[in-house]
This record gives sequence, structure tokens and C-alpha cells, in this order.
Amino acid sequence: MTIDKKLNGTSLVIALEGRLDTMTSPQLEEELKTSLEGITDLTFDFEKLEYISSAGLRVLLYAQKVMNKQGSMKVIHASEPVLDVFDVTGFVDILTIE
Amino acid sequence: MTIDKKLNGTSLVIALEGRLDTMTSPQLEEELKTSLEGITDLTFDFEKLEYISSAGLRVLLYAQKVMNKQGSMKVIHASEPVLDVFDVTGFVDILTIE
Amino acid sequence: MTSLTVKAHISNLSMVQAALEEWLDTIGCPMKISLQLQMAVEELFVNVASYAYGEGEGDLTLTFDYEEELSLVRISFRDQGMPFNPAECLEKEEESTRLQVEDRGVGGLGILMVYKTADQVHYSYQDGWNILTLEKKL
Amino acid sequence: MTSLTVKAHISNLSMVQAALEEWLDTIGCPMKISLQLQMAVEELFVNVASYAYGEGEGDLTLTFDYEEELSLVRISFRDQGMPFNPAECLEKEEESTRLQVEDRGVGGLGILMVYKTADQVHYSYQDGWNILTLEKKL
Ligand SMILES: Nc1ncnc2c1ncn2[C@@H]1O[C@H](COP(=O)(O)OP(=O)(O)O)[C@@H](O)[C@H]1O
Ligand SMILES: Nc1ncnc2c1ncn2[C@@H]1O[C@H](COP(=O)(O)OP(=O)(O)O)[C@@H](O)[C@H]1O
Repeated sequence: MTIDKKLNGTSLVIALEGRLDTMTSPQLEEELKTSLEGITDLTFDFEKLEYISSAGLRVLLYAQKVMNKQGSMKVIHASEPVLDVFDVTGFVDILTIE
Repeated sequence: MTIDKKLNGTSLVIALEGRLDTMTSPQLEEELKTSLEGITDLTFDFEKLEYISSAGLRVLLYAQKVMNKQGSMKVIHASEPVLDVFDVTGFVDILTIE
Repeated sequence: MTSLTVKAHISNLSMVQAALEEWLDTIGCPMKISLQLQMAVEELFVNVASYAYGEGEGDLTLTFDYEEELSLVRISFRDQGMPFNPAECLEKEEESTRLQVEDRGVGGLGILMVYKTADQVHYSYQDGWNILTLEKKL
Repeated sequence: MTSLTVKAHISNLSMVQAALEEWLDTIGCPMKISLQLQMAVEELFVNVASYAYGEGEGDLTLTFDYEEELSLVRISFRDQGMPFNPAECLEKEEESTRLQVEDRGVGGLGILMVYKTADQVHYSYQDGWNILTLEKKL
């Protein structure tokens, strides 16, 4: 997985490419732990994300909890396999998906 | 494996990327069967060739036999693993390696 | 039928996934279903690696099977860890999907994802072996 | 130790290679040695798939093993095909490396490449099984 960050003031766009799974989620978690300070507007661009497993959901849940306290978060361009996972796990009701 | 061809008059340069192995050699063989007509000068560029197995050697031997009749053939930029294979199989004495 | 036996350790996940992905390619499985099955296998693999043998070590055997006449993929997991029927977690995980974000804990979704992805999940415990089988039509 | 059992059919080569490549990555095998081992495994796999069971079908079991203290990789092949000791082909293949281009036939180099690549090759026939083991120090 590659993580691409674009910071614009207090807005951060994180684009992921590849798989957000057991092996790669710790990488994203580390990244978020240092990158979310002061951010009011977080966007995950999942256009190039192939699939997400429960380990990835865990990190998204963490991000959502942080952003609920300091701003807002949304997910854009999620592909069908990723949307299916959000659907069956009830993440459709937790996340803002565009 | 990807096969990249550059034709210049009766000179042909074939650059291979990936692996010339059991699965991919038939592809190269097909390509050669239609591409060598009228060629007097054949160059294999192996800069991006990761490895070669005996199935690949077989196709190179075929190409060398054809080119012995109608011109010349050489191999350039072969990497160490590929050179090792040429070495142990005596292909160093058959091929022109630069 | 193809089978793969590895130490049930997370370091072997990449190998299992690589083998599964190639195998699914070989039988002509469409990308979308391939990704779904890789996800399901990841969840179950990680569970066996994390819980089945407690602090101890043990093996996991995966088998991949394709019934061409039915276009049916069958993937099974065999381990000799503690008896564990994932169906027993299902209801709780279904409930957790209705929780608000602040009430959600970490984890507890993998098994649900597996059941929702596969067409059939079958579990049995025989002679000290957990045997879990997923089926999915291509 | 990891083991992989497949039908000895050429269509399974990609899966075997993918699993081997990931496994070698996992144990920290350097790229150059990884490519050498993949080449050796390809040669032997193709031989078993092509010759071991004649016109019939049968399985091939590969095991991957890493002895960390010795930095030693051990890969073994087991099949129930016709007894075949590759060492018996070695001399002929050595000779063929000295032939001129026009005298060379197709094939007959794979086993030589395997012996030149591995540090050790060991063959035995036991209870109907061909057992061939390669060793290579990282
Ligand atoms: N193979 C297993 N052996 C024993 N317990 C298991 C096994 N797989 C899962 N469990 C139990 O079921 C729970 C739910 O698993 P899962 O849905 O994958 O979520 P998570 O692993 O994230 O908690 C685990 O927390 C664990 O307690
Ligand atoms: N597993 C096997 N069982 C029976 N015969 C084999 C086996 N492997 C190799 N052989 C024989 O040994 C010969 C040399 O094999 P090899 O060096 O791989 O070259 P090639 O397969 O290209 O002929 C083969 O042609 C075949 O006759």
C-alpha cells in the first residue's frame, strides 16, 4: 500500500493505493497518529484502494473518532468491493461516504 | 513479461522486461516466428530481464540458429543472474554477449 | 485440489494470499470475487493465527478446490487449535453493526464479513480438528 | 516448515512461484538468491509436471524450510511418479554445454542449471516416493 498525503491549511487528503489490510493497516495508523494534529477536515480518497479488511476498518474507526472531536471526515471514490464491506459492517452509517 | 520491439531497416532490437520462463517463453517464440523475416541484425536488450529458465534458453537457441543463417545476433545488458545461467549452460560460447 | 500447510503465524499471511491470488487467477476467477475471497481468507487466517493456539504454536492447512461444473470455489481451513465455531459470534457482530461510532470497540467484525461474503460457510469439529469451509459461486 | 501440495500440472506453476517468492521475502532472502531458487524450482516443477506421471496425473508436494542458525534454505519435492534420479542426467548435460550451436538440441539443460544453482542436491527413492531436496545458503 502507498499513502499519499496532500495538506492544504488544516485540510488533509489521504489517498491510499493498494490494500488496507492486516499487513498494511499499522502503517496508516502510524501515519494518522502524527498527521491529524490540528486537522479540521480529513478526506480519504479510496479511488485506488483495492480492498479493505477488518484491520483497515479499525483504523478508519480510529480516524472517525478523532475527527468527531476536532472537525469532519469523509471518504471519497470508494470502489465496489470497499463499499460492500462498509455496507455489511454498518460503516455506511458511521462514515460520510461521497 | 513484456516484449518491446524496435525495427530500424533490417535491424531489430527486442527488449524484454520481467521473466523469460516456462510461462512466457512461448510468447517470445511466437513473436520471433513472425518478426525475423528479412532481419540481418538482431539485438536482445536484457536490461530489465529478471531471470531466464531453460525454456527461455531454448527460444534464444532457436533465434541464434535462425540468425546464423541470415545475419548476426547479440545480447546486451544482461544482469548477473541471467549471465550466470549463460555461464553454466555454455551459452556464453554460443551467444555474442556485450 | 491444492493444499497449503503453514505455521499459523501472521508472517505467513502474505504467502497464503499470494498463492490464493494466483490460484484464483488460474481458474479464471473474476477480479471482484477474487478480492472478496482474499478478504475472507485474510480474516480467517488472522483469527487462527491470533487465537486458535493461544500462546502456543500450531499449523493451519488451507485447501483450494474448484468444481468446474458448478463454477464453485471451495476453500477450507483446518487447524488443531481450541474448538471454535464462528457462527456463535455472528449474532453479536450483527448487533455491533448497529452501534454508533463512540460505542464501537476495536474488532469484532471479521467473522461477519466472512459470512456476508461467502455463499456458504460450514463448520465442524472432528477428531481434534476445526474444519471451516467457505463456498462461493463464480 | 511450509508445505504445498498441488496437481503436478503446469497450470499450477504460477501459484507455486508466487508462494515461493513471498516465502523467500518473508525469511529475508536476498533478491539474487531468490531469483536463483525460483529458477531452480521452476525447472524441477516443470520436469515433474512433464515426465513424472507419464500420461497420468498425480500430486507434487513442495516443502519450504529455513534453518535460521545456519541461514540455510531447504526446498524439497516429493512425487509418486516414476523413479527418477536427476544426477544420472548430469554428465550428459555437462557434455552438451560444450556443443556448438548447430549440434544443440532443444532442452536438456534444466537439471544442470539446478545442480549449478543449489549448494547441495539430494535425491532418494523411498516407499514409492521420489524425494529431491535442494539446499542453499543465504
Ligand atoms: N480461530 C479462533 N479460535 C478461537 N477464538 C476465535 C477464533 N477466531 C475468532 N475468535 C474469537 O472471535 C472473536 C471475533 O473475531 P473477529 O470477528 O475476527 O474479530 P476480531 O478478531 O477483530 O476480534 C475474536 O475476538 C476471538 O475472541
Ligand atoms: N521427474 C522426472 N521423471 C522422469 N524423467 C525426468 C524427470 N525430470 C527429468 N526427466 C528426464 O530428464 C531429461 C532432462 O531434463 P531437463 O534437464 O530438465 O531438460 P528437458 O526437460 O528440457 O529435457 C528430460 O528430458 C526427461 O527425459
